[in-house]
Amino acid sequence: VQDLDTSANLSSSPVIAAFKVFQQELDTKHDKHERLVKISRDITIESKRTIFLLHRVTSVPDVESILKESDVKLDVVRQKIAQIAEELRGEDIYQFHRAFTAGIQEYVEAVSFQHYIRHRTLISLEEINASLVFPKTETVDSKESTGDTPAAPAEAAPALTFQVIPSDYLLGVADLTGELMRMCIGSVGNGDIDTPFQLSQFLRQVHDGFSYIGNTGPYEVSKKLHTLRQSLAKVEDACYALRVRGSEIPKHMLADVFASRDAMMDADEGVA
Amino acid sequence: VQDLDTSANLSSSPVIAAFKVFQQELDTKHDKHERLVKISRDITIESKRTIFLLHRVTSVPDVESILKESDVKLDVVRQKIAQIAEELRGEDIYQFHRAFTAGIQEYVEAVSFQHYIRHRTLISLEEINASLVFPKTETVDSKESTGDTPAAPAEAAPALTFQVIPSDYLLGVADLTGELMRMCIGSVGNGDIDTPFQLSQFLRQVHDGFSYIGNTGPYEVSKKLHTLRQSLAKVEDACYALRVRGSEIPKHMLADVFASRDAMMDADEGVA
Amino acid sequence: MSVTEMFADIQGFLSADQDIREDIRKVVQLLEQSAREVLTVLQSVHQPTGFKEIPTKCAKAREMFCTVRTHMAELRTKFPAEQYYRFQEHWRFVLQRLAFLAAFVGYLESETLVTREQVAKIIGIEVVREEGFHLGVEDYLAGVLIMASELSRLAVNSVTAGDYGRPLRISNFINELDSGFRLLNLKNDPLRKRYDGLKYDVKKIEEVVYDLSIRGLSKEPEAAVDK
Amino acid sequence: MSVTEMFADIQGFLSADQDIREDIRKVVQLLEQSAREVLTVLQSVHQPTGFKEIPTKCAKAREMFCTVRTHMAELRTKFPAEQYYRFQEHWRFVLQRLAFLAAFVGYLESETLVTREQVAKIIGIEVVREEGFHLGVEDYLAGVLIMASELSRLAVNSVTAGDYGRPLRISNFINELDSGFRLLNLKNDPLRKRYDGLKYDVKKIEEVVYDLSIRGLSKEPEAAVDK
Amino acid sequence: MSVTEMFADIQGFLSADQDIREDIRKVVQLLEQSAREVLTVLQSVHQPTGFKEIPTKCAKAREMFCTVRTHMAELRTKFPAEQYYRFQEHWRFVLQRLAFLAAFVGYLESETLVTREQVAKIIGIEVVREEGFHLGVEDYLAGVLIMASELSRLAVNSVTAGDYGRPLRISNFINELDSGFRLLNLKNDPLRKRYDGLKYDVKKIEEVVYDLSIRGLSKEPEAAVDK
Amino acid sequence: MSVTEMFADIQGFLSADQDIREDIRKVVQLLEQSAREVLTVLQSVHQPTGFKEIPTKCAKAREMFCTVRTHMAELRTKFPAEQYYRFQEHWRFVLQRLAFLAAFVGYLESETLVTREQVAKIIGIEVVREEGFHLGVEDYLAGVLIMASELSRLAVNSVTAGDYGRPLRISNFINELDSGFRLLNLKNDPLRKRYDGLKYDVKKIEEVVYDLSIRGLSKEPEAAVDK
Amino acid sequence: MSVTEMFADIQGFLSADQDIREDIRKVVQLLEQSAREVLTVLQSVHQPTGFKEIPTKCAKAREMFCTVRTHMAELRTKFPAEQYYRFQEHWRFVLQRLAFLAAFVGYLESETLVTREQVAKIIGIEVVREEGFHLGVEDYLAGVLIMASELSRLAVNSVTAGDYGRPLRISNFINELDSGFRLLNLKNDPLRKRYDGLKYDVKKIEEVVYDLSIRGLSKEPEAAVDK
Amino acid sequence: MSVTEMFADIQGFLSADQDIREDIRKVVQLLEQSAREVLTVLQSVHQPTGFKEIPTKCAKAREMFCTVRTHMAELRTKFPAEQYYRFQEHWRFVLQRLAFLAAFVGYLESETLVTREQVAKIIGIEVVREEGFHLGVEDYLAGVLIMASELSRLAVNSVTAGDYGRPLRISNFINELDSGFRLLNLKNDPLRKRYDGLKYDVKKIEEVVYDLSIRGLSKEPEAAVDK
Ligand SMILES: [Mn+2]
Ligand SMILES: [Mn+2]
Repeated sequence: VQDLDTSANLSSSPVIAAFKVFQQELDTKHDKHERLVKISRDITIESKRTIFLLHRVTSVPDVESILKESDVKLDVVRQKIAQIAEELRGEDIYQFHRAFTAGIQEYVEAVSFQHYIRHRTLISLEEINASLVFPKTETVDSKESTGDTPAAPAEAAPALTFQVIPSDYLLGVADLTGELMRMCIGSVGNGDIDTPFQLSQFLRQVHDGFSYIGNTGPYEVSKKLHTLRQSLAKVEDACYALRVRGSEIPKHMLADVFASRDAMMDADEGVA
Repeated sequence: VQDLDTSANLSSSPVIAAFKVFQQELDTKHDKHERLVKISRDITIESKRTIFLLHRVTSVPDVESILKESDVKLDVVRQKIAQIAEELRGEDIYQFHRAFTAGIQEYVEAVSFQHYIRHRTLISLEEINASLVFPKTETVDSKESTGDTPAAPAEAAPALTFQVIPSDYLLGVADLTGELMRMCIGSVGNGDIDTPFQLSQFLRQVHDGFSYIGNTGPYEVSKKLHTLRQSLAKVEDACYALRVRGSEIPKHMLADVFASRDAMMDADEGVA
Repeated sequence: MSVTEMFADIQGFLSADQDIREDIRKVVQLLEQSAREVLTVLQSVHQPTGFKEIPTKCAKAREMFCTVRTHMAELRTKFPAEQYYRFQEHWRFVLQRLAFLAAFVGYLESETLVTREQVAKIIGIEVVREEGFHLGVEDYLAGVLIMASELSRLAVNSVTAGDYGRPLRISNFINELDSGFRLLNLKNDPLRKRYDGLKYDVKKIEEVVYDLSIRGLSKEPEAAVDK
Repeated sequence: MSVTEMFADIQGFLSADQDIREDIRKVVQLLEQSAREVLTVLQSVHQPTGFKEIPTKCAKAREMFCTVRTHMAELRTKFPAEQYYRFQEHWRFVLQRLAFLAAFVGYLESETLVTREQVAKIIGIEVVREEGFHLGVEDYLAGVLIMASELSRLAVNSVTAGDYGRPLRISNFINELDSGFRLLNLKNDPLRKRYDGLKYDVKKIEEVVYDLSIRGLSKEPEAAVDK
Repeated sequence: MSVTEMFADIQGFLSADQDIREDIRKVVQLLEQSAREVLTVLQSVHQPTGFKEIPTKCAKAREMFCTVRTHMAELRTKFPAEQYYRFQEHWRFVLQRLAFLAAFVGYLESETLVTREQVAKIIGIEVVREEGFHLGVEDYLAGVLIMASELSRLAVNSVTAGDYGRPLRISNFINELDSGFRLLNLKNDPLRKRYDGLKYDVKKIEEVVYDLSIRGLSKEPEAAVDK
Repeated sequence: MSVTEMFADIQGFLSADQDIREDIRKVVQLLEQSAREVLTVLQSVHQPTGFKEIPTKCAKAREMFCTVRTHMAELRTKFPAEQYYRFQEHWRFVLQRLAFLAAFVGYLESETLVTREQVAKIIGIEVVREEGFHLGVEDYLAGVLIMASELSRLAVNSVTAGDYGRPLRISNFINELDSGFRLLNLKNDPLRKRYDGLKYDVKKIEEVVYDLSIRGLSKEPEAAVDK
Repeated sequence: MSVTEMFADIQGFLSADQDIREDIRKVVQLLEQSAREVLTVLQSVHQPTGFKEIPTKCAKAREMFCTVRTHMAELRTKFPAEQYYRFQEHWRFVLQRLAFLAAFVGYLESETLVTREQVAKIIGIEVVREEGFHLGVEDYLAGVLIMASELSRLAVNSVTAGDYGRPLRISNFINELDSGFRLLNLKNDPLRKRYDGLKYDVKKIEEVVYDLSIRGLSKEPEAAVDK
Repeated sequence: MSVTEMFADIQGFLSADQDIREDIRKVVQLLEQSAREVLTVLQSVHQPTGFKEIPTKCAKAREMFCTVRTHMAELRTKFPAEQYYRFQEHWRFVLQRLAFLAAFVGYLESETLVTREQVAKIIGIEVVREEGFHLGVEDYLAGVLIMASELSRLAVNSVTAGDYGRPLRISNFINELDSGFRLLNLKNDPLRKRYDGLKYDVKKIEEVVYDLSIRGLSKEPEAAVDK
């Protein structure tokens, strides 16, 4: 039995008025969430492409040019992160965290990979966050910062910042280990026998770090530990193989061997 | 052992040249896929909002105005579908199907819900596809078609069309049954005792249709059968309850009862 | 900074996080205890004898909300205010229960919908996120929906207790609520699921009203309740 | 149109779909059979005695590809050309195997990378999607990666068979391939996983070359192979 | 015998097996089609108008079981009888559906539990394992449990259709079934899980009977019950 | 001790453990059989004719608990008392069923809540953990909750049988139970989940009482059981 | 026949089935025990000292197969022969292990592939399905594939033990096996998955042969086993 | 006793239980922390430089086990000894980790299998179940299997670090372990699954020994092995 009067009254009802406000509040939130998801997807894609680009360093003579190119790509990503920061201005970042965590993790993976290649160290959360300070209002349009890391957080205007949270940092670093493993195998294939040993040292440190954290971290980290352990095993196996085969040449012969080998490969110089 | 000469040669290598082509082909495809995913998400959200809007018909006097409003919303969705059609121009739609299936299913759900409310019948795949014919080049900017369904597929210019595939239609219709169940329960609550019986007839037909198809359809359909059966049971239970309670008034008293009841509710007229 | 130091740093952060959560859990347990006690007081309205005592029971419940507010005040001290959503999962359940209880008390007292502001005040928290520990829309609405289901039960039991006027008033109230909810675009989340349940509450109350009407039981002097 | 008719319609569509798939499956089984036979012929190159017979084996394999092309021609008749991706799952596996076999024959004959066009021709299909049943980039690349893994095995076995020049040539070839693949942005899909395997093939071949070099075994007259 | 000969031999075995399975699958598909058609006929008893037509519908279903029996007869020719359990997975699903349909027809006709012997006869197969293609105990019971759930739906819909006598008869029948099942010591298998659902059917039907009883509807002239 | 000796030793441990479990499983199967038989006796109270026979049925069930106690006594001999929790999973299910049956008999006899002590005595086990095979609090509560659900069914069926007084008494009893449970601070475990079901039983029974009340049936002299 | 009688009957069926399964399980456990013991004897061939003792170990294993045959004979008595496939799941795992062990003994003795007939004889069962408890093609092949993987391990360990001739012989044998398998058209079942592992065994063995070859160790007189 | 009193009583039980669990959880957290710290110390043996420091690292780990024992002693005070199995789930994970660490320290020191008695002593608990908090057979075995996998990693890394003698000793040790496990009749439980992984460790280590052997590296002066 439809009561028309009641319906008619509804428009003036305080309850309805309140719900109209709720409707707006909820829609605004959903819309923001959706925009963040889309930016996050863009970040993921561009970060992944940066990682592919960086893998070329093991097969290409001019490492520096690839690093430069990756700087440009990562700057684009950082502009996207600035968009996230813009959306989150004045918000509780944990409220929308689920919308952009995937993209941020992928960015951590890409930027820490670049950092490792450049400095052979693990980038810290502070360093990552330091490069996510954006000068006010120029966020989207300015694209001139192709330097190492955005130098100064602008002068007067209060800067827009984005803070990667520790668990996203951890998850990004966990994925980094997979890329480092790929880099290690690739190095062996390209005849570079130093990088694998360096990488195994480094990966062992990261592995020990994660096992020190153990199951006290977020659940997603524990899930990645198995893959991390496998990556480490692959790297350790590669170093083992290099050592074993290296054992077959008497040390005084080494120089000869490489000399003759380079000759054989019609190359003038080798990076032993 | 890095062979610099070889690296230098690479740029002129036919293999590298071929892979540069592959790179472009793959990136183009991924980019298109990503654009489609984003459009699909928009379609999903807007369709869902249309469904919410349509549910208001059971509690509001002016059904027509809600239908009109839903026409506007669905036109917006159709413009988005036109964007998909534009992206797919000349492509094999099955190649990118995974990118937009979710959105299309949701659209089928929304449009078939609107159709049921308006005509109390199941919209056919042909009818849906007939409304997805877009006049050439006006796809994105034109927004004037607020009519029932876009009338004519434009004059001279070859129209852009989108074809919903049968399995997306089936999956959308399967979800429609859930909305119809909600509508049925809502009707009972609003004192409308005709709609539930109509709905139970209709849902039974749809249910029998799905059970006739059985497990010959796509796997996703089979997964939804259980929910469909539950929805039907809820609707049948509602009709049962109406019948049982209706049994307590001698038929000749019925008119009296409703009259007195309406009076009691301070209403002038009731839709029995 | 060495890798080891970096991980030690992070481990520090994680430990601190766990400690905060542990602290929160403890206060939340007290809140749950209080919520159950308020509920027990209010449950008596479903008893045949409970109807006359509604004002007393409400007063008693109001009093008990003091304890709730004390615990809430303590809860706020356990974590930085701007990280509400980081820890939200811990108190979401009890917060919705408390919103329900506050709304229910309010309804029993005045037969109107208690606003989000009022509910927040009863619980002792804010409404606006920026001001700290607040009552989010979703949590408020969830509480209101729990109340709707309690009201459908109340409609049934008030008939048993011989109060034939209340179901009709509940019916009007719930119908208005339902109209309100129909304005919202909900995601496929727990709130949506709860809202789907509202239809059954509306239906149940409608059935009670119907049962009364065909028996002519709803014609008692009700002018006073017309609201 | 009644609901029943509508579902009957759709059921008709579904049945037709299943029939098409059934037909496709049968031809695909024949293709798999042929692919296994070609493989058996080519496997002999891993045997110590097989090296001299490479040209013969390749000729034989080329011949057998006739049957493959016949089956492929039949496969094309089983479904509308523009719906390639609708049924792709049925032949993807065998198509990649065939691409591998065609690329492998080509490599054995000329020690170069057979292009997508050439592979498509050997299998008897198109390259461009618009022209019908085609060899997609991903399938071509997957075939090339299977070949890379076969070549790392060949490098090992050619040493066993006493051919010390081949590994170095394979090494150069695979390195070029690897450089090519590094240009690609792959998604997290089966192709990416296969590509990850390429690094191990490269590594294995590098180890063989190393073993030869420290023993001075790679200095044989190789000028002729310089490619 | 060389390894090659041996494997050629084995391939013979495997092919034969695959051919049998292919043949079985085809007939099973036909059976599934028939089962769905019978189901469509029988489902119409839930329609408000369907009640009067039960005898007609049952007759029609009985007729359609002829086709089922024909397919079944064909299925039996596809493999040696003593290998029933080897291929059982192929037809288990449809066999349970058919057992349900046969039991349902039987119930609709006579309102009694059709025995395993009768069900087997309707489907056109044996009861005794030794005699070949048979209806195993588990499959029969699964069919009966599916019917129980269909009957709870029927109880609801018969009230909607104005038949107030049927629910009580269904209730008695289901109670008897429930007692029967309680005699069984079921393992933790799919059958046990299905049986756990029976108690919901029992409860559902009892509530229907209750609704009729409290409104005095169950005392209407039941002379019409022609059992 | 050599590694072999050590492992031989360990195998001894493992075998002993497996033997114990095997023994336990056998007795538990007998207990399940007995529990099903008691249930069948008690199920008859849901039948219209069963009401008068409640005392007889209870007496019969009491008698059958003798067998239960015998099996329980045997079960205790199968493992050392202090390892109760080690093997608990084997009998937990049946123990909760037995607790339900004992509580149900007790309720039917006296319409009161049978204490854990009494239930334990009926089943033939201890209450105090230290004294050996005991009825844990959780298992007792689980049994009580199963009974609550059985009582909501009984309320429905007693109306069908024409007993209009019982539902009200059940309603009071269940409300008391519900208040009791609200005193408990349950974890998120199976018990909590089962308890969440109690509110549906409460609601169902209230609706039965409502149905009687609105039809004026609840005030009739209870002698009127007219069927 | 009443429903009760019918279900009592059915319980008879179910009990009989459960008893059979219990009996089968017990014998299968003994078979597993025996299989582990045979394996322990044969494992010693991987030890440096084990090579000379291969004949002795094989003889010992042959002897132990007597026990296997005794258990097998007992297993056959536990169920009607034509219900082999009904209970197959119980012994499939151990049967494949036994097929592996028999094939392994055979290979160690004669370095040839033991036929299905021979394996069946060693285990004490039939080959022909019609004659009762038999060794199915799939189970035989599974056993052979487990052996292949054991042989790749043996190739590695024989080098460690200083036997440089064996890997080459194993390599030839495995290649022959691989060609054999390529004649088969395997479905996507566990066997296919196991077969996919064969290529890793082939590759591993080829690498061992390569290692010997590049170091000039493969041409030494085999008498040289110097450890 | 009224229902309320009874439930108040029961809440007493539940609270006590929850308090115990809370206490246990806290100590277990400390144990996990300690275990992770011991692990960090022991993991350094995989470093190239770590090999010389094994004795130092072991001594350090031994020291840290003091803390473990202190925590264990505290853990025992948290609940009555005979309820070990009731709370076992809380510490099972960390106990297996500790068993691994103790067995690993023991192995590094003496290259022998540390017995269950010794492991229990290092951890500071009992072996005999009757004496209270003990190290169950399953937990000990799980710890040993974790160690086996760590040893296969150690074999690889010791070669990288230039220690060519260790892998052979590890290989012998692991083979002995494997034979030991083959004496056990494991159920299909987590332990069985872990044991299935042992064969990969065995194979891995054998391949390391092979690599050394074929290059003549295993014959280097092993006098340095101070066992
Ligand atoms: Mn990655
Ligand atoms: Mn929907």
